[in-house]
Amino acid sequence: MQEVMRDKLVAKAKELLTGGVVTRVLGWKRGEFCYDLTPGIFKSADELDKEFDFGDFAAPNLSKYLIDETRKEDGKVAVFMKPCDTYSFNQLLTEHRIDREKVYVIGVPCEGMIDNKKLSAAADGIKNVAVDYENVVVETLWDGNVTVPRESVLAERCLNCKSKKHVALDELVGYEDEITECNRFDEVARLEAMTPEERFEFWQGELSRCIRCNACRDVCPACTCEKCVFDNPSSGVESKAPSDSFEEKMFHIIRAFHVTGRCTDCGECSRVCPQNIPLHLLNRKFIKDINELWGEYQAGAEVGSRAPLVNYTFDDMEPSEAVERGDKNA
Amino acid sequence: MQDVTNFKPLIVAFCCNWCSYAGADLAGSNRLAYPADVKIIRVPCSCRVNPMFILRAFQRGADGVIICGCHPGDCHYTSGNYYARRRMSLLFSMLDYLGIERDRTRVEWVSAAEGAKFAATMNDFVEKVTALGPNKRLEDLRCKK
Amino acid sequence: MQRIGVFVCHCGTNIAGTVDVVAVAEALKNEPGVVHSAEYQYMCSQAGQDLIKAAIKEHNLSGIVVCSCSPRMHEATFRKTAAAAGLNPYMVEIANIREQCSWIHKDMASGTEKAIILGKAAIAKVNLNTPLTPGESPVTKRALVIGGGIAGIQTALDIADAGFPVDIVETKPTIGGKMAQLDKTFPTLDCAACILTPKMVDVAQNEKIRIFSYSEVVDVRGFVGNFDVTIKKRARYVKEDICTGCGLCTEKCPQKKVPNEFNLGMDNRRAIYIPFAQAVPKVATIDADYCTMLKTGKCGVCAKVCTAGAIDYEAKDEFIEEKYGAVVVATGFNPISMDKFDEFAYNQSKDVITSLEFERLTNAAGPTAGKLLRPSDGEHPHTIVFVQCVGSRCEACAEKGKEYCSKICCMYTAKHAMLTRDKYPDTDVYVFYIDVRTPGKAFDEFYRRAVEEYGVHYIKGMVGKVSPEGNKLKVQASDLIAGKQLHIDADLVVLAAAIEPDKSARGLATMLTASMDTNDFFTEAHPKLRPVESPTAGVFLSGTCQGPKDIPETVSQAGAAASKVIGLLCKDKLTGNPCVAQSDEMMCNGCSSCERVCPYGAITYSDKEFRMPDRTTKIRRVASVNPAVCQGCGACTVACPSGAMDLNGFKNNQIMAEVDAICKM
Amino acid sequence: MAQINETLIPVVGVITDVRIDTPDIKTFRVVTPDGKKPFDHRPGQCAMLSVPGVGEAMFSITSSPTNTEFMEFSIKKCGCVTEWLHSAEVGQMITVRGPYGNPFPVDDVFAGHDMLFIAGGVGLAPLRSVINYCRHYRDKYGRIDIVYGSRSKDDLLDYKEIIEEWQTDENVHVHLTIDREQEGWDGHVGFVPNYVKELGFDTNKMAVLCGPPIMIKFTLQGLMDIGFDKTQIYTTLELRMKCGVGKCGRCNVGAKYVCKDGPVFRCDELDELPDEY
Amino acid sequence: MRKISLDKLDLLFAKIAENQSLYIPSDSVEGAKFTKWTNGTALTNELNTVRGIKDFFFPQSEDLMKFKMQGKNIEVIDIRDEHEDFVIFGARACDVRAMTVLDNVFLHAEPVDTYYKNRREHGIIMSLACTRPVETCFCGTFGIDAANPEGDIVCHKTDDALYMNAVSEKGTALLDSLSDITEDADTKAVDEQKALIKERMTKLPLAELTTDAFGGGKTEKFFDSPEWAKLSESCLGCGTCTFVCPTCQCYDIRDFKTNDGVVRYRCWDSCMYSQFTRMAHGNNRNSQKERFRQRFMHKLVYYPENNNGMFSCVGCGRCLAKCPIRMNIVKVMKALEGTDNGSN
Repeated sequence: MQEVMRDKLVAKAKELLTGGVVTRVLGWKRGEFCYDLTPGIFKSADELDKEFDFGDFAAPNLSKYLIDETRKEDGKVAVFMKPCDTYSFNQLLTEHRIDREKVYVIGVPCEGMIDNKKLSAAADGIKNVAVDYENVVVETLWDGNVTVPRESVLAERCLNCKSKKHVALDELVGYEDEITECNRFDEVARLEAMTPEERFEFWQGELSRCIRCNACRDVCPACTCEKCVFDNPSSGVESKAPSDSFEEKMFHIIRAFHVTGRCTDCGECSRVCPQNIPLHLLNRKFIKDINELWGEYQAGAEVGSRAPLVNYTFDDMEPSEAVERGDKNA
Repeated sequence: MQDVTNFKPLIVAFCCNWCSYAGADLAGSNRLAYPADVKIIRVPCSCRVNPMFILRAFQRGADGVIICGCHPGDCHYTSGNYYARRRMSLLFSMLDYLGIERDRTRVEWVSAAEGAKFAATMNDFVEKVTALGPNKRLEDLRCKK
Repeated sequence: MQRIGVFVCHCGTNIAGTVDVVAVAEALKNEPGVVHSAEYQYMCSQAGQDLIKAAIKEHNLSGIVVCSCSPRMHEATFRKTAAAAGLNPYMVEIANIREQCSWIHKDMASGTEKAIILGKAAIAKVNLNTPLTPGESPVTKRALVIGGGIAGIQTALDIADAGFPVDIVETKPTIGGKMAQLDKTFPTLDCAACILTPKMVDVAQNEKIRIFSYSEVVDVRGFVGNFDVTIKKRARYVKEDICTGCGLCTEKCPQKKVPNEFNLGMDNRRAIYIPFAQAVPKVATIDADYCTMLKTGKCGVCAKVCTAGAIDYEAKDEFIEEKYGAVVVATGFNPISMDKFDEFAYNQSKDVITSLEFERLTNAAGPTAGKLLRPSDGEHPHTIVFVQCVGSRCEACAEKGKEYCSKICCMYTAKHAMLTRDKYPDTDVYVFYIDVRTPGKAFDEFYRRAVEEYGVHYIKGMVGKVSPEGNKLKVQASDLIAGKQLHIDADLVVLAAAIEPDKSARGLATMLTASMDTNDFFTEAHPKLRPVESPTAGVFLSGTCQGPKDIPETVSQAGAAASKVIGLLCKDKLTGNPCVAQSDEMMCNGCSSCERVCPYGAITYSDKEFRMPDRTTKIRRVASVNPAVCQGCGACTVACPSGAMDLNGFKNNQIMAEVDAICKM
Repeated sequence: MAQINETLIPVVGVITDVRIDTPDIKTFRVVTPDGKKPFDHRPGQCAMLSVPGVGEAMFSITSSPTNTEFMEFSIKKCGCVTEWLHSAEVGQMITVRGPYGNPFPVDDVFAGHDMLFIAGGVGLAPLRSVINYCRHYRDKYGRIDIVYGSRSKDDLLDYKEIIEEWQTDENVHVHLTIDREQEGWDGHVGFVPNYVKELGFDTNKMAVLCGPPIMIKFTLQGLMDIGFDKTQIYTTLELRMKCGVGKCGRCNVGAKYVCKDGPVFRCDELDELPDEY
Repeated sequence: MRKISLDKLDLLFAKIAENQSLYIPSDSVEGAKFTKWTNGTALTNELNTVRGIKDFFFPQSEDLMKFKMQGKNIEVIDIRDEHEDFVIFGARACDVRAMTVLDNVFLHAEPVDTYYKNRREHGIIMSLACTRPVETCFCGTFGIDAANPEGDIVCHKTDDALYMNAVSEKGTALLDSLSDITEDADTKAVDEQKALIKERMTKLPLAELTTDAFGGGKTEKFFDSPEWAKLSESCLGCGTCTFVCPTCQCYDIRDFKTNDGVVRYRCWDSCMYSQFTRMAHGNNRNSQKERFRQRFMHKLVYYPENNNGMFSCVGCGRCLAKCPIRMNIVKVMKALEGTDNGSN
């Protein structure tokens, strides 16, 4: 259930296109079914009418596309962004990856996106989906209508939404909300409370499923390297397959480390993982540590902020204390 | 438990050129013994140590990795060890989170004058790692093929 | 593939005693790339070095590994040896099998085994070494000194003495700085003007020194040896080269009500003024904020009286661009503002003054012509209370004052107290202190004289409150030693205000990419070993911009900075350390992480056009490292997520090869 | 299992001779450890050479199939494997597998024809095998013309062999050219495509073309300008290959796999392929 | 045809697992997954596994050989070993057809890939008809009969029994070995189920999708289509579609330096990766558009051209479910089909 409807966004996009404010619009394209929206560029009102869509499945974060899109041609590109997407956008601005002058950000309020994986686990053969605040009614192929509580199929990142406020904006369609209180670190804390053996078992089980499709990396708005170290033969760590359980640990630890202080916790990594690995729990661990060790830091909250790993104070905690700190809490 | 009696751990120590490597040299000059299991790699500064090097060492069969740098405030490059301190805090916390035994990693500040501390640190570290036995959780079985 | 020679040193029995050197040489023979392996008694001896040179030539070696003592001992030696044999000196690696092996291991078997592993690691590294050549950059043989106080003056004179041109940039109309405002100087009590003004004259007369007074630095680009600096010369509306400094205009100017900053506002000057009699340059300056002519266009008295015709109401700010090889920061200090210290009633009573104001009151050239008179009524004060550490060592009140010790207050307060008692024996002088710190030559003796010979009442304790009542100042204080509260009716209260870096320092630090501490004092490259250099190469520190200092210390630091500058400017070319970071532009994301961790400001960004493999072009922001500035710490290499930044001599693949070799057991 | 021949498993080869041809091309002679030719091949076929731990790469076999004692590879330095090989010395072992790809149709299509070989730079390497094959079975072919050009005299591959053997053969005509004037060179100067047009061959022959893509493009045009038909012209493609057996999915151009369906193509076949080369 | 009642399914599994490894689709955190059967491993209710049965025959990573090196010497060590016998139970029609697609590459096109052959010879596939296809299923498009899958033993699971029909020598032998716990059955229940499946197949949303526009010889028609640029514009260049695809077979051969030598291994690669065709002297597919086009042209044109018209897509729907940005072969086919009708 989204407060702002597709038609309103289409109207806004058309207005910007015809008004010459932008030359193209980055948004979501309607798919084969009701739930498979694909990011895409719209250059005409006709394309918008025919293909544009928005709703409970407009999950893809569009900010990363702006890196290439703003380099492609002159003229502005309008982009639709949910609140959490704007954090990624700001972070990319901080890293000079996007030319702000070439982007027109249209903020869209978000009520939370539905997780396809949860939805298809809840109902087989999805023909159509109707969503209201409480429930999701799935029209199925063989079982008639199946009704499930909306909360049960909401994406994890939306259940733990960190902000309904757009931190970057040229224009807002709909209402503006606030940064939300959330319990997004609870799961990390639960893992921290386990014994090392339990934690090892947990992560071994999760990470060993990795098939190194690189979807987490390629979708990540922080992973914007011109060439990833894992693709670079001269880096010494290039690898293509999880040939040993070490391999996927290396990949995910280093990937998480490389985006530390830059990861906005947008949750795209976990959303796209075909193997259902809760990758966001790695990034969140780093965020939680940063917050606890050196003070609250939200990447992308403001443009130009200095990330914790390129900063220091004279009296930072020693690594040994940092590692043992959890024990004292427990 | 592992067979502790015969187990000789492999320890990789990254030492900054200006303080810790000199501290190790001093330990040598003073004939302060520490186990031969410790192998030192010289880096210009503790901030040169990339987390990839540490994971690489474990992958290749190291049982423990220690990073030694100048004391905070004494960095030859003024701020290198402050960055190293933050980076290693996060990395080691993450390894702990993944269930890797935390005694396998350590950061220690050793000045050029602290030969005795260097030797004592290495003795202590080797002892702790020996008690843990071989590194199983971060090894790459292919290396042994 | 390399052609590597391995040379195992016995170091007499130092190594050979616990390491089977023959076995090591033998074991390393079959390592990849190794074409020659030998051992010898003393590799560092002439004979040993000759052996290496011969082998390099005979086997056409492309790299060598010396298994010997610590590289900190003989790496330079063996690099020279290699160079002498025509091999790039950076194709040499040392396996430290003495300090890290033979000397600490008693058992021959384990010592030998470890020596072999260390040798293998060095071989693995040298296999990936590439010849490195230090970069060279020319040196502009001119220095810039920012700040014309005693620190700047001394540095400039010393540099000029060595024959190099120096420019001083001073924001005030005259050089001289704080010292020019002082009366006497501790501990010898010679008059400040008597020792400073000759130096100022020296500066003015020195052909090598140019003074840009009433000017400021607005832009700095470049790097060590090659700074491009833009200096803004503010319009002073008086032609410097024509003005004779006769001072007639300053007497005739009808605008008389301008607070005289030189006397800290305790008297007035005209709108056109010369700060003090010995000013250098001795040129008048029109204060545009007060000049009626400049404000309303109606007056022109000064122009009328100036026989030289030096007045120019049309003057504009000028921008001067100049190249320098070195920059010395000597921006000095200011007393902190007393606005937040209401308890001392500084803003309520004219008779509560700061120590610097007290200096002016006792100075013969000051507002009272050197007579100690109360600012409020011009009467002689009979009871004077000096309060120490106002805003210094203020751990609890960091928002008001400073956490650090301002260092000079104890001594100048002793000086003030002593001078007062000397001139006006009928005056009671109280000094309230936390500690008295006198660690300097003849300092403690000086302080004791104040107490013992001059009968100054030193009371350990803090003044709690000063309240003006009638023509008295009621001082409430505690005497910690006697353990009682004191109430003193004072005529004058003097506050030893903490000192802080000049406000211009922060902006300057950004321009210079020089680092600062949290108090805005410039950070030195090394607190012990490089105390007068900034971590940014080519930037040097002189005087209180680096930390509180008294005059003797300032002058010695100024000289030290000058000698560093001279050392730099003496060189025709700067040869860098080739083990510096290097950015692979094809992989750089332009994210600025490396720039942010670089302590030397060695990394800059620019937009570059790249031809992509699909024949399109793409403009990207990429980092480049200035090898003349980079010191090779490697912080950037880890900050860089794409691995675009690597460190020559300690490349990622080299270190990983060492790791692999060590772990390959 | 071990008895079944797996094409991905190479044999060991020993480098028995390294010849420096040009500043960036060396020719390596390879035999098995017991001194034999690693395997038989046809002219134009390739082999996969590898250095374990460094990588594997495909090279055309430059020696003629008629040479039964050893194999030769002329290799230009341009990547990690080739760089490694360039630093290798006699006695160094490498691994070899093959032969891969389709050979030139020397025994059917070419038989009985006049032959025109046109090569540029290292492009002579794959042609050397065919040229020497044709020279070996001299009576099966008519007149042989060889047009070969390179940047400079020093960049001409197999110069010694060309001068001492090819040029002295009966009814073999070698036409050398270099891109720019050079001291000590009194031969032709100019680019290969123009030279071909200048020479103006009669079209009653088969042509074989190999060199950099841009040279191929213009020479092909030049040949057609003087009346050749694409069906008379063969070329060999060099592409990114990994497995060599048409399975790894890299080297296809359209539905054709260069490693399996090529590398030798008739030029009219190339027209059928999409423009991805 | 043999049958066994569903309550004795565990008995059947136990019996099979006596002589060889048995893998059945079972629930796990990632979704359904072929799991080695041990007592208690339960059959999933999911339609299909996250990944197909390709992994059993062409694993993501496998060692090919070893090298030992000493000085200038190299020794090649053949590490191939006879693979153990194994049975895969519950493979769906699409996944079984995918094996035919792979066989064409690894077994039927010279030279034979012995690593694949080894596994193929030792594996028995027990396929299972699909009674509850989902919206992403479109195997029918490629002529696959979900009611009547291929395989060594074809199974139909009804409400009360599992019906098994051996259609190959290997299958017959296995089914014979199970004769003491299975019983003969007529085809009635199976026929009924087949009819139900056939009817259901027609009701699927993608039932109308056809391959009419595609096949060998269509390179020219589609290669320069303007649709590629639009279709690929949001492609991330990840390998998800490739790695969950039961027919994708691109691989890379790489060397791993062990502590003792070098292991040469092969691992899956993806033509979607920017590095896929990158070699020392350049890359012939530089843009994501070219890589994207390669993948779909291969499935819809190149492969059929080389394999008698068989497509290398089996309509399993995995890429529809897993693509991070929800681009997939159905969208590609529909878009290209449109241009086909429009331009020709």
